Amino acid sequence: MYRETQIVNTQNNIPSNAEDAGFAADGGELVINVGPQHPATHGVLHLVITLQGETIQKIEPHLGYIHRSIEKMCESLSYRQFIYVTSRMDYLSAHINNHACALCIEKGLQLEIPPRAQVIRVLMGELTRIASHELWWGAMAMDLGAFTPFFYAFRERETINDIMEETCGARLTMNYMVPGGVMYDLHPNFQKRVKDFIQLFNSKIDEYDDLVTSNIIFQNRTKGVGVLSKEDAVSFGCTGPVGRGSGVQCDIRKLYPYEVYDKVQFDEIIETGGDSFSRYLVRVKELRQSIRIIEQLIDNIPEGDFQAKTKAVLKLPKGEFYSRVETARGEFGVYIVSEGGTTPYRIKFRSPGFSNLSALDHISRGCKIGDLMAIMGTLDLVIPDIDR
Amino acid sequence: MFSLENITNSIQHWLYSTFNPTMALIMECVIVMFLVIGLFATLGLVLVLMERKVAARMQIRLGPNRVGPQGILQTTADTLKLMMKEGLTPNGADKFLFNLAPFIVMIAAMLILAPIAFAKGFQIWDINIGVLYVTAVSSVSVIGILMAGWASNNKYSLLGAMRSGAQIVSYELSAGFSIISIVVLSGSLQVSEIIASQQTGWWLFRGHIPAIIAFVIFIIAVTAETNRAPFDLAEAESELTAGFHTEYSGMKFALFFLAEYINIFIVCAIGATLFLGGWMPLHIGNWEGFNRIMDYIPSSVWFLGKTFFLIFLIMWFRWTFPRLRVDQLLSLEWKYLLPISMFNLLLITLIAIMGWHF
Amino acid sequence: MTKEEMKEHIAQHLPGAVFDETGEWLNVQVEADAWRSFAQWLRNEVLQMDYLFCLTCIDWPPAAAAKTQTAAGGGALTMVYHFTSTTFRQPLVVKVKLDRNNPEIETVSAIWRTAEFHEREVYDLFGVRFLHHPDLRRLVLTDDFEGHPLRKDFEDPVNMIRL
Amino acid sequence: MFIKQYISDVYHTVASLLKGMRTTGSYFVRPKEIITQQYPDNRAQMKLPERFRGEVVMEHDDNNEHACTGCTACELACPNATIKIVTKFDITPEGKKKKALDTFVYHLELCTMCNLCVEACPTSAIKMAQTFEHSVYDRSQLLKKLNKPGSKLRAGVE
Repeated sequence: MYRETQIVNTQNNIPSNAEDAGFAADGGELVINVGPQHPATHGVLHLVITLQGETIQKIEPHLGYIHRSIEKMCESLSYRQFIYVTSRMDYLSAHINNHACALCIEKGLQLEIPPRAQVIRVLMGELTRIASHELWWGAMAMDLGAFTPFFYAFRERETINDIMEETCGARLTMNYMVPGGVMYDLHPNFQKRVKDFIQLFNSKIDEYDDLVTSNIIFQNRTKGVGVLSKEDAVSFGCTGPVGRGSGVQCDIRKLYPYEVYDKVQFDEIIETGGDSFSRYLVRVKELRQSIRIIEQLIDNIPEGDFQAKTKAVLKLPKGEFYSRVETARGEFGVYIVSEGGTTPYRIKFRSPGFSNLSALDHISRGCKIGDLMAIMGTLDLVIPDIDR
Repeated sequence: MFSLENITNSIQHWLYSTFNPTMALIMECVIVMFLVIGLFATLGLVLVLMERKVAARMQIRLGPNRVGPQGILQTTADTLKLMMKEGLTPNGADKFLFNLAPFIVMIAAMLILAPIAFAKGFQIWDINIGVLYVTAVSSVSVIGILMAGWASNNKYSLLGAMRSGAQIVSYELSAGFSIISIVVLSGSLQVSEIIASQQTGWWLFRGHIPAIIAFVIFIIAVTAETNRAPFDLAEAESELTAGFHTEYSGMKFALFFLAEYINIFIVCAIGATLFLGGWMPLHIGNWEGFNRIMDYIPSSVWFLGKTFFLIFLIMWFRWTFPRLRVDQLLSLEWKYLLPISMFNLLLITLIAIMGWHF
Repeated sequence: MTKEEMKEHIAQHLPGAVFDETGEWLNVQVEADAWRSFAQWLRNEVLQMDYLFCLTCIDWPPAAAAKTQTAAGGGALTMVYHFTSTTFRQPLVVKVKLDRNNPEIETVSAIWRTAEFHEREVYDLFGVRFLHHPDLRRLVLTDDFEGHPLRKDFEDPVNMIRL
Repeated sequence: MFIKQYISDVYHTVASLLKGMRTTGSYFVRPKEIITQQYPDNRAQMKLPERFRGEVVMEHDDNNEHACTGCTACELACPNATIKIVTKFDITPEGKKKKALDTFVYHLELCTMCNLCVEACPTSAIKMAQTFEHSVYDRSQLLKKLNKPGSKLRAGVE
C-alpha cells in the first residue's frame, strides 16, 4: 500500500515538503528516500532522509514493510509451536531467539534442564553468534565499498552452517530448541567438525584485521562517526555491541547468566568510544570471545539426556514470565502473560534491533550521507527483527 | 623482424600510390575509424571479463565459467543481452540531454585514443602536443557524467554527478602534475619523443624516487578520475544505488559501462607510456646483450603487457579497499596529493636541470 | 539494592502503590494520574531506573477482565513497563491500568528516549493515546489502517490464520 | 614536528593499504583456495546430512504398507495447518469399525520444516526427506498426498 512520506517537525524546525519531496525553495533541503528497496538497508527498511547538501538533517524511519504481527500469531499457537516463529524474527541469531522462548517456557514450567542440553544450547548459541557477526562483518565492509571481505566472511560462515545442518537439520532457521532441552542429540561428527572450524577460524581471523580493521580508509570512515554517548545509549535502550561500544555494561550473559554462562571464562568487550569504530571493534573482539567459550565447552560436554521429560501438551501456570538472553544484536526479551491455558494470553518480544534503530536519527544528524552506511552497518539492523 | 610499422607503412604507401591524396586520406580515416571501434568493442569485452576473473580469484570464487570455454564468451553474451533490452527514458527526464550523455562520455573516450602509440610506429596521430591533448580531452567526460546526472531527474543521479564533478576536477590537478613531471624530464610533449627518450631506461627507474612518487600519485589520481573504487563515489552503490547512471538501461547503460573500461585502458596506456616507456622494451643502460634480447619481444606486446599490468593494479585496488567518503576524497587530494606532487615537481625539475637522472 | 529496599522506597514515595511479588521481579501498580510524576521519580531519585528495556500493553476485554477480576465493566488495557537500573541492576515492573474505551496516558518519551518508538508501537497496535508524545503516528501499519490488531477483539478475516 | 607527523601519516596510510593488498593478492595467486561449488554439476557428489529437513514423506514398505494410523497428532502439532488428515472407517475382520487413514494431505507450500509433526508422530510413520529442489511452475503442484494409492496400514501398528 502506498504511504505518504511526511516530514513531521519535531525538535529542529525543518520545513516539511512532502508534496514536493525534492528541492525546497527555502533552505535548499533535499529529501531522499532510502529504501524500502536499497542496497544499504539490507531489507525493507524505509528511511526518509532530509539532506542539506550531503549533510543529514533528519532521518525518519518508516517501518512495517515486513510486519507479520508475530505477537498476535503466537497467541493462537501452543507453547511447543510458537518457538519456531521466533526464528523468523532475527533470522541471523535464530537459535538464540528460540533459546529465549524455551527459557521463558521452562521458567513457567519450572523445568530442570539436563546439563548436556545446557551445554549444547550454549555451544549452538555461540556458533550462531559467530555466524551472525561474520555476516555482519562482510556486509559492513560491503556497505563501505569493499566487496572482497564479504566472501571471506562467508567462507567461515558456511562452515558453521554446515555444522548446524548436520546437527540441527537446517542451516538458518534451525528450530533445534524444544521446551526442556534440544530436539536431537549432537551429531557424532559435531565435536570434530567444531574443532576443525576453530582451527580454520584462528588461521583466518588475522586476515580480517589486515583487510579491514587496520585499513586506513576504513578507520577514517568509521572513527568519530555516529557518536552515541553512554547516557544516550542507556536512554535509547541500546544493547549488545551498540551499547557496549558506548561503554554500557549490558551483556546479559555476564549480568544475568543463564545456562552455563556463569561457568565459562569470557570477557565482556567494552569500548568507550561510542563511535562506529568502537561498535565495530566490539563485534570483532566478540568473535574471539565466542571462540573462547566454544573451546572451553567443546571437550567438556557432559553425558546424559539431551531433553528433559515433558508432557505432550504444555500448560503454563497463571502468571507472567520474562526471560532475557543476549543475541548477536543485543538483549532479546520474551514476556509471556499466561492465563493457564495451552496458548499464551499475550506475548511480547523485546527485540534489540527496535531499540537500536530508535537511536539512528539521533546519532546520524550532521553526518554525511556516506556516514549513514557506516552507522547503519554498525547498528547491525535486521529488519524482520525490528518489524516483527 | 615482425613489426606493425611495416604493415602500416605498406598500407599507406599502397593507398597513396593507388588513389589521389584526398581520397587516400579519407580511406585512411575510415580504416582508423573501424579500427578504433573494433578496438573499443574488443577492449570492452576483454576488460570486463578480466575484471570479473580478477575479482573472482581474489574473492576465492571461480567467476564466469559457463558461456564458452572458461567463460570467455560471457561478456559477449552480456552485450547481446544489453542490446536486446529496451532503453528506457524516464518521464520527467530531459530527453535530449539524457540520450546525449552516454555518447558524450563515449566520444570523449574515443578522442583520447588518437595520440596513443600502441606499438612502434603504430599511432593514429603523432601530434606534437600529445600529452597536453590527452589532459585536455580527458576532462570532457565529466560533462557527460554531469549531463547524465542532471537530465535523469533523479536525486541519486544528481548527487552522484555532483560528486563526480568535484572529484574529477580536483584530481585532474595532481594527475596533471605527475604528467608534467615526465614532460619536464623528457623535455617534450610529443608522445613519440617521450617514448624515444626512454631508450636507455624507463623514467620510473631513471628519475630516482621523485619519479616513483609521481607514478604513485598518477595511479591514485587516475583511479579517481575514472571513478573507480576506492573513489567510486559517483556510483557508490550502497549510498546512491547506481549514482549517475541509475536511470539508464539497455545499450545506453552499456555505453557508460564500456566508457568506464575504455577510460581505464586509456589512463593505464598513458601511464605506461609516460612512466614505463610505452612500447619501448626494457633497456638497462649499456648492457648491449640484454637490450638486444629484450628487443626480440615485439613492441606491441611490451605496450599491452605494461598497460594490462597497470589495469590489474587498478583492479586490485578496487577489490581490496573500502570507499572513501566525499570529504575525505577531497581532503586526500587537496591536503596530501596536491602538495606532495607540487613539491615533487620541484624536485624533478631540479633533477632535470642538473641532469642527475640516469 | 534488594527487592525489599526497593519496595520500601516506592511505598514511601507513593503510598497508593499496589505491590505484587508473586513473579520473579517486583511488580508495582500505579494510577494513570500519578504515572508521570512517578516516572520522573523513578528515573531521577534513589532508584535510578535509567534503562527501560521493555514497554508493552496487555488487553483485557470485558470477558477476560471479569474472569480475572482485574478491572470492572468495560475491560482494561494494562501498560507494562520493565525497568532496570544500570547502577543497581534490580529489575522493576510497573503497571498502569487504563480504561479500555478511552485509553490515555502520559508519555515518558522525554525521560527514556527509547519509549518514543515503543509508545508509537503500542499506539499502533493497541490504540493507547500517549499525551504529549512528540510524534504520535502509526509505526508499523499503514496510516489508513482501521483497528488495533493486538486487541483481543480484533478480527482480520483475510490475513489471520486461526488453527 | 608537523612535517614529521605528516610524513608518518603518509607512511602509515601506505603501509596499511599495502597490507590489505597483500591479503587479496595472496588469494589471487592461490587458486587452490577457491571454494565455489558448481551446484547443478556436482549433484551426484552432493550428499546432504541425514538430518536435513527437506519435506515430509511417508515411508512405505515393499507391500505398499505404511505406519500411519490416522491419529492426527501431526495435524495438531503443526503450527501452520500444513497437514490435513482425512480418515475413513475400515471394517476389521471381527466386524468392528476401525478408524484408518484415507488421505494424508500435505501442503508443502505452507511447510516451514520445523519437524514438530515428525516429533509428534507416535508410530514414526512420517519422516523428513533430504530433497530440496522443490521449485515447480504452479503452486497447486506443491499440494501432495503422502500415502500412496492402495496403501494400507502395516499389520501390528497401533
